[in-house]
This record gives sequence, structure tokens and C-alpha cells, in this order.
Amino acid sequence: MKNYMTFREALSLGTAKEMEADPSVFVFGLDVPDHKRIFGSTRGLVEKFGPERCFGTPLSEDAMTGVALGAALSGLRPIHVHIRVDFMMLAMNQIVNMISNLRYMSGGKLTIPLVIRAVIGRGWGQSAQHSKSLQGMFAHIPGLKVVMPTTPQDAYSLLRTSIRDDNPVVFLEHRWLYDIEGEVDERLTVPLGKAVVRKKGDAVTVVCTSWMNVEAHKAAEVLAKRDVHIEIVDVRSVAPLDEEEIISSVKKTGRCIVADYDWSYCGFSAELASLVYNRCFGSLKQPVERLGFAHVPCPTTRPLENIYYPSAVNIIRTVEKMLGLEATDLSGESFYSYEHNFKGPF
Amino acid sequence: MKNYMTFREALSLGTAKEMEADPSVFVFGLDVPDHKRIFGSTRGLVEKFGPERCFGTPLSEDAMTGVALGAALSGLRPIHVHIRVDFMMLAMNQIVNMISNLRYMSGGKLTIPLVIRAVIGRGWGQSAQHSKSLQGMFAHIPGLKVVMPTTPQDAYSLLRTSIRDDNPVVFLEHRWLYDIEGEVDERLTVPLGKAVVRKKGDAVTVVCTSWMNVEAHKAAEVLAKRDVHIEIVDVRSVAPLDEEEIISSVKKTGRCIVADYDWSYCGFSAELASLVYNRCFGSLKQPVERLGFAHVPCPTTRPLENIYYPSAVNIIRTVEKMLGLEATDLSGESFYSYEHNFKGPF
Amino acid sequence: MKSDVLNKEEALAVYRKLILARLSEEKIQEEYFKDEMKTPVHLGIGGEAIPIGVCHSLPAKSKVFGTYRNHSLYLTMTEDTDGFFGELYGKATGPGKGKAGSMHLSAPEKGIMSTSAEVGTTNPDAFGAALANAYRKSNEIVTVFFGDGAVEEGVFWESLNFACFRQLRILFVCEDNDLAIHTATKDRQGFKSILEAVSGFRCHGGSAEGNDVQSVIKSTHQLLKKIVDDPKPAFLHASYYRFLEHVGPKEDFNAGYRKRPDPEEMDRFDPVIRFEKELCQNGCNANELDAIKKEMEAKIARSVAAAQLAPFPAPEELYKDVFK
Amino acid sequence: MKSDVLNKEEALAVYRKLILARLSEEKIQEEYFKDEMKTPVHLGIGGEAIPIGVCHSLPAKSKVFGTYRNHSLYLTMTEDTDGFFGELYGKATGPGKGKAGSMHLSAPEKGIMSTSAEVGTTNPDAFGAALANAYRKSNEIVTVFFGDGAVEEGVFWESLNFACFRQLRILFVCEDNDLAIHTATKDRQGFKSILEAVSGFRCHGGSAEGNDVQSVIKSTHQLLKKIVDDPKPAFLHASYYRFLEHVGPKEDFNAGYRKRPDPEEMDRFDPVIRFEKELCQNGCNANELDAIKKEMEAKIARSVAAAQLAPFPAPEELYKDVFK
Ligand SMILES: Cc1ncc(C[n+]2csc(CCOP(=O)(O)OP(=O)(O)O)c2C)c(N)n1
Ligand SMILES: Cc1ncc(C[n+]2csc(CCOP(=O)(O)OP(=O)(O)O)c2C)c(N)n1
Ligand SMILES: [Mg+2]
Ligand SMILES: [Mg+2]
Repeated sequence: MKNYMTFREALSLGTAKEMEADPSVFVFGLDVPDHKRIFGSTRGLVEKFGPERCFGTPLSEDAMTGVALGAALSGLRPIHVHIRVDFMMLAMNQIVNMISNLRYMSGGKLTIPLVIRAVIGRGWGQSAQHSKSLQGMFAHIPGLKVVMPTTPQDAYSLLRTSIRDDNPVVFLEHRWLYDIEGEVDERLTVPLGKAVVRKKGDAVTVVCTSWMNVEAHKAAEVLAKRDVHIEIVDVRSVAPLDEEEIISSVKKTGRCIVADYDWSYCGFSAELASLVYNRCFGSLKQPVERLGFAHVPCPTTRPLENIYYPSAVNIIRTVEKMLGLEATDLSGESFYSYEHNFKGPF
Repeated sequence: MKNYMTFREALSLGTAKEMEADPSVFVFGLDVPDHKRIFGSTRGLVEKFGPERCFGTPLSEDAMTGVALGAALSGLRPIHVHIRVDFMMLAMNQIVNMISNLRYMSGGKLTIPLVIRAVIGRGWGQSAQHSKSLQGMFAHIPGLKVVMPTTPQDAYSLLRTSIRDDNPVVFLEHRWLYDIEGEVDERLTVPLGKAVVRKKGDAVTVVCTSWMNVEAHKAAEVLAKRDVHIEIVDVRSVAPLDEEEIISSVKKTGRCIVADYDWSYCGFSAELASLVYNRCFGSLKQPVERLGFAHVPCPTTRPLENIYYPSAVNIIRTVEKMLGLEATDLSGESFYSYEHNFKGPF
Repeated sequence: MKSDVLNKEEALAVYRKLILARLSEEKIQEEYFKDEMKTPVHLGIGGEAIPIGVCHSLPAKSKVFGTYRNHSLYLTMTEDTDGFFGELYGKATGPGKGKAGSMHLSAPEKGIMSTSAEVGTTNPDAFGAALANAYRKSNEIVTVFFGDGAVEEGVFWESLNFACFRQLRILFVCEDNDLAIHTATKDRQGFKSILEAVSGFRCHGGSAEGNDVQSVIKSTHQLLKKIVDDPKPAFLHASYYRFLEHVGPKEDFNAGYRKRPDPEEMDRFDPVIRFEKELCQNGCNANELDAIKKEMEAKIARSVAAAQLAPFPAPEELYKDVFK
Repeated sequence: MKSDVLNKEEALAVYRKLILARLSEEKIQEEYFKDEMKTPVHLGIGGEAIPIGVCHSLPAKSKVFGTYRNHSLYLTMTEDTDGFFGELYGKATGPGKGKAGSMHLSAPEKGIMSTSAEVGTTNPDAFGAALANAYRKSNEIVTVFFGDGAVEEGVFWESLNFACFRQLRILFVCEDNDLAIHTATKDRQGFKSILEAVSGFRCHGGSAEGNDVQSVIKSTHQLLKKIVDDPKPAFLHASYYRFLEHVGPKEDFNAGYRKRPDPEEMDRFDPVIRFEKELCQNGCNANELDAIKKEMEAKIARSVAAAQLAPFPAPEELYKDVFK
């Protein structure tokens, strides 16, 4: 069954499917069952599965993460939702010292089938406390899987796979992706650990996480007018990483831009760059370019926020630089912008 | 005045000097004033400066970090000590969402002169919950400085500089370094952000953090017998990073091993490797090699712990591989090991 | 310490602050739909009496810490509508040069140290400031404002324990609107009342009607006196009614999680209406109040106009203010 | 539910567990200096009656969570000295194949789910298990053990709030030795007593003499009954005296932070001596106890010998057990 739907609908649908299939799956977290339903991504669940399987919590991220862990240890399959990834900083003790370790420390006796969903990225001037991504921070910790879907199909399929996975999965969803629409084949399974080439090209490989895929597509469209064709690889799974898909693309194009939706320094961007250099040693035509957040806290005001975040324009300019092309006039282009697509207050 | 002293003594001395010089400096944290004195590194302070300026706390890492921040905002210069870096996971909200941001969000009005000292690394079978390093995780966050001293001189001088710094500094000390002895010149100032070449060589540049310097020196000693001379660069400051010192060494040798005392994936090791590749593009004789913890939680039992942590042997083998040398017989060598240097229980 | 009975001059000064806060937020309601204030706004309409009453009672130069629902607190501490609207419009004239936005207003030079959008997070920071006072042998009292939801965060209890253990001079103010976003207290809390829950700790406790600025002043006054007489933390609990949605400029009575109060209830909940009534009963006339209202309206209008015209921060500002 | 009055058979079964725990830890004291047990050990000598008394009272298959001071808990739940010493020697025969060490003993198949060296950390995990019971409409009760220090961690209060709000069937057991490492409670806590501090929450409360296994059994029994009659969390507070240093096999009375109790006090503090006396007063003879002691000694000696001979985990084990 194929259906056209938004990313947020795909998330609700994927959750509902797993809740139907397995009575041990439940979803909880602050504001999960309220009328806003985490930007609509948990819509329909409390009606369908009742308040035992879809419920809110006190403001206690640390304890609630422990509760999720304890429930998972007891054979349930919790999905714990955070409306902002920033709040997970309160739960780092459980995540880094318990969830990631407990199976190992028990010699493999304990199993932790747990999904932590968290919203990342921009909203309406979300400031330094409601705007992080942190995939690199989570992926740095052995024992965690880290997933970043970009399309409605992946939101649906990767969420289902993550729920079925017997291990802890951090599932990061960009705030702006919720509105993206696309076809979703309900039978399609996507395994964790598989990257995908989203657009074929020969000029430069642009390796993207999350929202950067959207920016890269826009960049591709603009560049195509000059007959420059970039190849876009959507990482999808930050840990485990699909090295082969990425490397085979870079081997083909000989050039690589890492467009990671996070701070670059000591992040996933560094890992990707280092990997590409290592595996393509001697065959790269140019150094890898890394695009990411400016290395400062996220500012609230729009003009600074616009240059804080990497964008299609940065990709275009970087491609031009790598290929020795002149900077094209972008004044006629319309890029994704809040002004047309996204309103406040949150 | 030069004195021969241990790393732990250098830390107490540096703290005492700053406390003498500036009445707004104080040191606090769990167990700071008890008879063990954080492995001896706060010895003499409570006697000299009294319980107002050297005190213990409840077990409340999150709040105590906030208390440190609030005191710093009020013009004091707190030094907050954690006997294990792992416990800082409880304070990540304050660190990542407040301490690193507050100056920025206040448009530069708030100043946060704060040092967070934390012990990293191995002890006596410390397991997955008392053995992390996490320099990459902290350095990933804009607004934090991250320092890792290796010698008594640096412990002394970098701690003093960190206390005088008007910004938040995470200061990471390896448990085993406390026993290291060396000369300390009390007048010597070391600025943050400066790496140093510890040993000159021409074969391979080994860029080291913290304890890896000790391992690299042992490796250098062994390799020197075969007339292979490695150059050892001690990073010292993970953020800000001294790119030039590192790059100029690699440009000279043409080969680089990154020996970071942490997990490699998405960590500082990735950043260093990516940097070296980028700045030495086309001039590296071989791919950068990265040594770090095995990408698993830290096991307790000695035989697994010994292969979990990177060592002099790994450095030797990697150098041999890079230079196309046969693996030398190491059976006659005595490497640093717990058995001879370090006893339990902690 | 100030008296807890307001003379006319003081009463009008308090009124002035109430009306400044109220009209400023009503101005936001008016302007927000234009999408020029590109920052989430957590309006405090209905709750103004708490920060205003408490801060009125505090000695000059007291330090306060707060939450993202900070407009009244910022305005009562600073009266700086220029900076306020500058920040809301993301302009270089804001106290955070636009980097802060609505949720992080601060003016340390005026005593409002920091406000945070991570619930509960400024609690321990305030205790650090109180510790700094103790360190310097100062008797100043630090105040921290937080919502009923913040009480569920572990850091609240850690902070409470620390403050009570160290017997710091600190005033906790719980601004209780019985809601965390859309969830009622009864669906979140495992204790009968917050005052009862903290009663096992070594601190003073008291409550106030949060929609009655005089009640807030009275209770604050009593607690401050207790801190002076017997130095240890004091906990003030004040209930109020949140008129608008959690975040954003609108009402949301049709959302389903609560019903619209009837008009008389509304009036009773409204600290401005309530205080106006009392003022009029106690010798102020409507003209006096009107004049203040007009003055505040004009002040706000000037600040909004200035903010709209003010420049955005220059691009190089992105990289400034990270480190000193 | 078991009775809270022990018949002889039960009493001897409890004694057996007490003596197993005590002798196992004394064996550690004996062996540790050889540096073959390469793991920090937090010995529970003086505190054995708490986990043993509580677990004796629990229905079969109950789940428990604990701390790094977990030896008595592990042994009373499993009686598995082979695994225990295997783990302490870092051998493949330990329940964690040597990866866990002393601080993380667990045997989920026997109900001891996890124990943690991050203070306070297993509290919420236990509530997750209790939530799982509620989810499955099971009336089983989960138990969590923690020290007096853990109460200062925010997560304790978050967990308490959640458990009380959800009215989960859970037994909190505070093993109070008045110390966190070397710091006395009075130097850390801002409340009069922990029972008073939690009394504002919707839970049952009770206390026991932690050095008296019968007192522990009695109080546990009462609280379990309360949970059954009126399902909500129950909080058991039990004091005991820690005989040894915080971590490591030795005494540390010369460290300066506390003085050595006089010999009679010592005996009074000692749950084994105390219980032996009572057993002898109530119809057991010294021979019976001696026989149990001998049996346990032999069991321990066998396990230690086996552990010493057992293989270490193979190198490839390093990479196993991260993911399922
Ligand atoms: C640590 C943290 N968790 C969750 C949130 C999301 N959140 C924002 S406001 C809020 C409700 C807070 O309620 P309360 O403390 O009563 O303050 P109020 O909004 O009622 O003034 C929540 C859950 C957050 N900002 N920070
Ligand atoms: C989160 C955390 N903070 C600090 C420590 C260091 N530490 C280990 S044990 C301990 C004292 C704990 O006291 P308590 O909970 O009373 O347990 P006890 O050791 O007395 O059994 C401390 C502070 C830790 N392990 N974990
Ligand atoms: Mg509220
Ligand atoms: Mg204790």
C-alpha cells in the first residue's frame, strides 16, 4: 500500500503499526498525548491504544530515561520522546553510563530494546537551548545506535526498524522535516546502517545528514542549470555507519563535501571526513570540505541564525570553489526560508 | 624556583598559588576536603584556606555545577572537582545548555571564570562507569575550553592559566599521571591553546593526548633502538587547538599517528585526523592512523582492559606497519603496567 | 526592608509596573502575527503580580534569576522597554543583541542575572549567587522564580537540599499556574502540595495569592523578615491563572485541556483588574490610573517603533561573545 | 506473603545467607592484598541484614536493583559463589564474564537486575521495572536498594515523584550508614531525616534497625502488606554501621573522620553476632550454626579455588555483548 503523507504522519503511522503488531511497544514522554502531539507525530495513538500505552510524564528527563531503561530491561519496548534534543542533556547519565553499557556489563544477559526520539534543529528563533542536533555526541558512545531519517518513507521505515531493534536507538528528527510530504510504501523495510544515494551525479559527492539533504537537493537543482551534477548521499544511520555506500560514491566523483547538520569540531563531520580521506587516500582530487553549524551557540535573531546554519548556498559556493567555477548569481533563486514555509511561535 | 614534584603535588601547588593570589578563587566538590583529597591533588588547601574556600558537597552533580556557574556569574572563580569524569554526565544540562551559552546569550555581559577538574582513565578495574575521558564530547560544544595536562609542569602551569582564564575550562587529569614526577618551575606560565613537541624525530609524528604521551615515550624508546625516531606532539589543549604546532610536525615527517586517549568514533581523534589530512593534503606519505579505545564500553577484567586501551605496543606496531618494518620482538621490554606501578582498590 | 503596606506613591509605582508588563505583552499579542518577532514568546498575562510583587519587596540591587516566562520580571527589574522590544525583534539594541530572544532576557547590571528555557535550570545558578553572597559575608538575598513544573526536575531538589544544608539566604518563588504546557499538576505530581513536599527541608515556607499583588508583597515581606531573623532559605508558593496558550500570543480555550473561565472568574484571576479595583477603593481615582496607562502606552509605542527601526546585529556578531 | 515471624527452619535459612555474605567478604579481605582481584570492592560488612532481611521477605521471583555495594544482595538473591568469585577475579565464569567486576554484579534470571556504580542511577530503572509490572497488570513488587548519599541526587526525587504519582508497587530501601565515602550525613543534607523529607509524597514509610535482620524482616513485611492493601510505593529506612573503609578491604578508623567504636558497640552493630545471639536464645545450638558456617566456608573455598583456576575471557570477548 502506497500513500502520500507528511513526515509527521509517517512517524505516527510507523508507531501505530508497531504498537499494533506488538503489545509490548509503548510511547511516552512529556507532552506526547496532549493536543499538539509532538508536532503531530504521535497523533491518533492515545485514541487507538489508550493511556496505558501512550502517556505523558512529569518534567524529569533523567528519571524518565531510567524508567524507559527499566521497562526495556523488563521486556517492554519503550519509545521515549523529547520535543527537543537539548533536554536529553539531563538524561546523559542514564544514556552514557547505563543504557549504552548495561548489556555489556551483564555479559549479554540484559537486552535494551529502546527508542529515544528527539526533535532537532530550527524552529522559530529557538536559541541556544532548543536547537541542537548532537548526533556526533551520541554516536561517540559505544552501545548506542543513531538514526536520522529525512524522507517520510524513512521516517516510517526506520522508525519501525528502530522499534524492532533489540538495542538502544537514538532517533533524531528535524523540526522542519515534519512538513515534508512524500510517498510511503507501508511494506517497505529499511534496515539500520544503510546510507542511500539520493541523487546521482559526477561532480562532487555531498554526504548529508538530516535537513542538509533538503539543502543539498536545492543546491543540486541550481547547479544542474550549469550542468554541474552533484551526487547526494543521505547518511541516514550515523551509527552504525554505511561506509561502503559513501566511499563508493566518493571514489566515483573524487570530491567530497560533508554537510553535517551539527557543529563540526569533534563531531560526525570530522569522522566522515577522516573516513573519506582514509579510504580514498591518494585518489581524492581535492581536500574534503566540511559544512556544519558555526562554532558558536545558536543565536536567536534571524540574520545571525541564517548564517549560523549551513545552507544550499554554502553547498553551491563550495562546489563552485572545488570545481574552480565562478560564483553564479543566485538572486533569482528562491531558497527554503522560514518566511514562506514556517511560522512561529515554536 | 624549580622543584621536583609529582603531578598531584603540582596540582595542589598551582591551586594554592591562585588561591593566595586571588581571594575569589575557591575549590569545591565531592570529597575535595576529605583525607584522601582527590588522590592527593587538593592536599593542604583546607588547612591553608579554611572550609569557606575548600569544601565538600552533597551528591548533586547537576546542582553543584549550577552553583559553580552562579558563583562564577557573581564574580567568584570556582574550581569544581569531580573524582571521575563520568559523573559529569549528570551535569551536562548545566554544561551544555548554560555554562557554554550564557555569555553568548547575554550579549557578552556575563562572564564565567570557571574550572571543572575531572579525573579520567584507568584505575584498578574501574569498569564502564568510572573510566571515560570524553575530551571530544566537551570540545564539540562551543563555549568550552578543554585542557589535558601530562607533565607536572603543565599540571601546575595550565591549571593556573585555567583558573585565571575568564571562561569555562574543562580540565582533564589522568588517574595514573598523579604519580608522575618532574621538575616544576613555579614562575613558568603556559598559555591555553599551545601544543608542544615533547620529543623530536623524523619518522612519524605521533599526536598524543594525556596518558598517550607516556605510552608514546615508551614506544619512542623502543623504536629508537632500531634507529627509528618518532616525533611526539602533546596536544595539551583540545580546545582551542594549536593547529600550527601539529601541522608543522606532520609536514616535516610526512606521517601521522593520532593517539587519542578516548573513543575514536566521532571524537577528537577524528578531528585531528581530518585536520591533518586537510592541511597536509597531497603531502602525506601514508594515511593517518588513529589509535584510541576499542569502540565498546570499558571492561573490568584486566586482560580485556589491556586490549581495550591503546598502548605503546600499538604505537610501535603502527609505526612498524607505516614504515614497512618487521614487527620487532618486544618480549624483553617492560611496559607500563598496573602490576608494577599501580595498586587497588581505586 | 520595605513595609508591606503600600502608601499611595508606592501603590502607584507598583501599578505602573503591572501596567507596563501587561501593556507590553498586549502589544506583543498585537504585533506578533506580523511575524517580525522571530522568537517564541511565553506570555505571563495573569501572572504579573508575582514577579512584580516580589521584586517590589526586594532591597535594591538584589539579584534575581528566572525562566523563559520572564517578561514581567525583566520589565519590573529594568523598565527597559527599548531593550525588551529590541531583543524581541532580534535587534542589536536588545540586551542580548538579538542573540537571546524572548526566552533568555537578562540584564545583570540591573540584577536580572539570567533566565533559561531549560526548565529548572536557573535554580542552582541562583544558589551559586547566594553562595557567593555568603562567601563575601554579604546578607543580600537572591531570588529565583520557577514554575510548578520545575519542581519535578531533580535539580530542584538538589538545589533545595544544598540551600537548606548551607542555610543560604535565598528566596524560592514558585509561580504555580497548575500547568506544564498543557498538563495539569495532578497528572504530574506525586505529592499533595509543593509546600508540604518541601516542609521536610530546613527552610521557611509561605504562600500568596498570585493574582493579588498586595498578597504577594505581604507574603514576600514576611518571608524576607524570616530570612533576616533566622537565616535560611524561604519558599514562596503563589498560584495564578495563565490566560493564554503556553507559548504564543493567543488564547487556547478551545484546545480541550481546560475550559474558558466565566467572565467574573476571569476578572478575579486578573491581577491588573483586581489591583485597579483596590486602588480605586483606596483613594486613587481613575484619572490617575489612566494617566499612568497612557504614559506606559506611549513608552511602549516609542520602544516598539525604535525596535522596528533598529539595525540587526552585523554578521560578525555571530562570532562574538563566545569567550571573554 | 511470608510471615514476619521466623520459624526455626526459616531462621536458619536467613542465618545461612548472612553467614554466606559475611564469610564471602571476609574471604575477599583475606585475598585482596594479593592483587588478583583487580576490581574495586565496596564491602558491606555490617550492612548484610538489610538486603538479606528484605529479600527474605520478598515473594519468589521478585526483581531487585542495587548499588555497587552489592555483594550481600547478589549472594542472597543467587547463592552463586562460583559466579561471584569468578567475577571478582575477572574470569569468564563470572555473571558478567569479567566485564562487570564487583560494582556491576547482576543475574537477571535470579531477579537481581542491575547494580550501578553511579550513585542513585538504578532508582529510576527500578521504577521502569515497576511500570512494566503495572503495564502487564502484575502485582509484583520491585525493590530498589540505595545509600543515604543517593537521596541527594536529583534523580531520587524525580523517581520518587514519578512512583508516587503513578502509585507503582515499589519498595525503596535506603541503606543508611550515615556516610557518603567519608562525609557524614549532617555535612550533606538539608533535611531533618529522610523519612520526614519524603513524608510529603504519597507513599508508605517505615524504618528498621538495619543491623537486626529480624527488625528488617518485620518492617519489610509491614510495608509489603501496606503496598498490597493500598497500592503505592513504600519507603524503608534502615540504619547500619559500615565497619570498613568505603572501598577496599581494610578498616580505616585511623583516617580521622570517625573513631573506632568500642568493642561492645562493635558487637551491637554487627548483624551476624546479633542474630547468632538471638538464635541461640531461641532454641538453636552453637553446633547447628557452626555446621552452617563450615558448610559455607567450604562452599566459598571451592568457589575461590575454582575462580582462581578459571580462564579469563578470550580476547574476542572484548567486542561481544555490545549489541544483541
Ligand atoms: C528541561 C526541560 N524539559 C522540558 C521542557 C519543555 N517545556 C517547556 S516549558 C514546559 C512546562 C514548564 O512548566 P512550568 O515549570 O510550570 O512553567 P510554566 O510554563 O507553567 O510557566 C516544558 C515541559 C523544557 N523547556 N526544559
Ligand atoms: C553520581 C556519582 N557521584 C559520585 C560518585 C562517587 N561516589 C562513590 S560512592 C559515593 C558515596 C555514596 O554514598 P551512599 O549512597 O550513602 O552509599 P554508601 O557508599 O554509603 O553505601 C560517592 C560520592 C559516584 N559513584 N556516582
Ligand atoms: Mg506551570
Ligand atoms: Mg552511605
